[in-house]
Amino acid sequence: MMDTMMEAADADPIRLLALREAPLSLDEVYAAVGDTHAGGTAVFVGTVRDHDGGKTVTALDYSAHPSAEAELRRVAEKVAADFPVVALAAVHRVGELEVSDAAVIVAVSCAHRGEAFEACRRLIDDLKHTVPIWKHQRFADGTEEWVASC
Amino acid sequence: MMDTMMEAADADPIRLLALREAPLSLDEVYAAVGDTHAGGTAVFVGTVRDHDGGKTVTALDYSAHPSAEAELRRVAEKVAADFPVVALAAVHRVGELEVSDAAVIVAVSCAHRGEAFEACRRLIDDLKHTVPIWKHQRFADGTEEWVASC
Amino acid sequence: MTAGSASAEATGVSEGTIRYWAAAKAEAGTGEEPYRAATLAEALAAARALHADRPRFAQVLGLCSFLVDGDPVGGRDHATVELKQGGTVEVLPPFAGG
Amino acid sequence: MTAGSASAEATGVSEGTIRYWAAAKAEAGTGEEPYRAATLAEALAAARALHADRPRFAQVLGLCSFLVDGDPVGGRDHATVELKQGGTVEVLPPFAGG
Repeated sequence: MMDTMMEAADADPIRLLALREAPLSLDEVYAAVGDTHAGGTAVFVGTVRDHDGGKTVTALDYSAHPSAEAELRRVAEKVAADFPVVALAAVHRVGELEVSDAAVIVAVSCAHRGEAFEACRRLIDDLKHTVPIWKHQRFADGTEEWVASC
Repeated sequence: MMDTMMEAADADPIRLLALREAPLSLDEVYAAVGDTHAGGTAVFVGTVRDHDGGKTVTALDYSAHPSAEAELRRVAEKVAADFPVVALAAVHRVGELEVSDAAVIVAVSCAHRGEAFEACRRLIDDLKHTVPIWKHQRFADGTEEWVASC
Repeated sequence: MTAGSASAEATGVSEGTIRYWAAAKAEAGTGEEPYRAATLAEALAAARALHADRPRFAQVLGLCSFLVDGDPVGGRDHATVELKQGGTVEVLPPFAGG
Repeated sequence: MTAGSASAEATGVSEGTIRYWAAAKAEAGTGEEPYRAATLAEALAAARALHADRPRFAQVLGLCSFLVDGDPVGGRDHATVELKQGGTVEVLPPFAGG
């Protein structure tokens, strides 16, 4: 599956975009947006919850359309254009995940915390809205479900 | 100086509050708010910027009033009361810091990302507003300044 | 040559591949199947007929967005979206990243 | 015993300690100094007089919040905040955590 990692040159605020089968690392994403000009870094980690709609989740997998990475870059570029972003990173996990695993980590560094929070919120919201990734859940009662497709 | 760490029992959403002289660890704070019920964790890291008001910052130190920890707990309890917080943590560094060091890390886990972002934003805003901590900066040109006191 | 197929060529009917993703693939019971249609609307109508025995197929299809030869169809009227010979129609259920 | 000090006792003048923090300590040139006053207003007026030679002391003092015996003074009129014998007045410049 896709395990490419696009690390941009320093001048480019987009420091790391990736879709990965391997477990995600908060340290890696945070380090990617480190910058002496930044005063604040907002990070969001989306994790696998142990229940959904009252049912116990036992396993979960994410799959992505081939255009997912290009869409992720488009989302990142729009955020970098719309906010005073010093540095930005977004990584999404694909494949099989367990409860509490990180499914997505996004991080934005700015001079001030207000901008960092707003840009980070926009990044995760737009990612969820426009990047073609699908989530399939299996429940303890043996049933399963494609999230948002039922 | 203060290096106490108050880790509350599991039922209490406040998992970690501390003022510390030692460098802060993002992993520690993130681990402290891990919870299988949470679907999203918002984190904010305040870092030492290399410039302020156009002057190059060379060193920086934070000092705290003895009531700082009690105030931090009050702030945390209010956030835990006002938002559907699953888990919360806040650690602030005191003593000498270098550029890019983390001065504060706050993290909030909730079932959904919107709540996590809002609670995390409130936590850092209220911390900055009501916890008696002071910041002293030294500049490359030899001058120095108590932030917000001039 | 039946009148239908002759006139079909004249009116731009083309053949290509429908690719189903995620929930659409699960409900169709296949990742790919051919299309023989002039427009996206025709191709989808044929697919619904083909999978009429699968109760949730049409329901999931109704939630999907589409790419034709890689381009998002968006809000365009499916009857006005012409398909090319050897082209692809991709069927994308609602996204659920993060 | 001068008339001043005698009447001072009668009107509740007490002695205690002013503690300066951060920028206030820097501008006062000391972390602590005694107060002899009945109210917070009097204690601060005396401190300003004492440090009249330090140009920024009064300016920083104007930005500070105060604790009297550990309790925040908040918006109360300083002239109505009575000081106790052996009490403490703490002078806290604006906070700048994070």
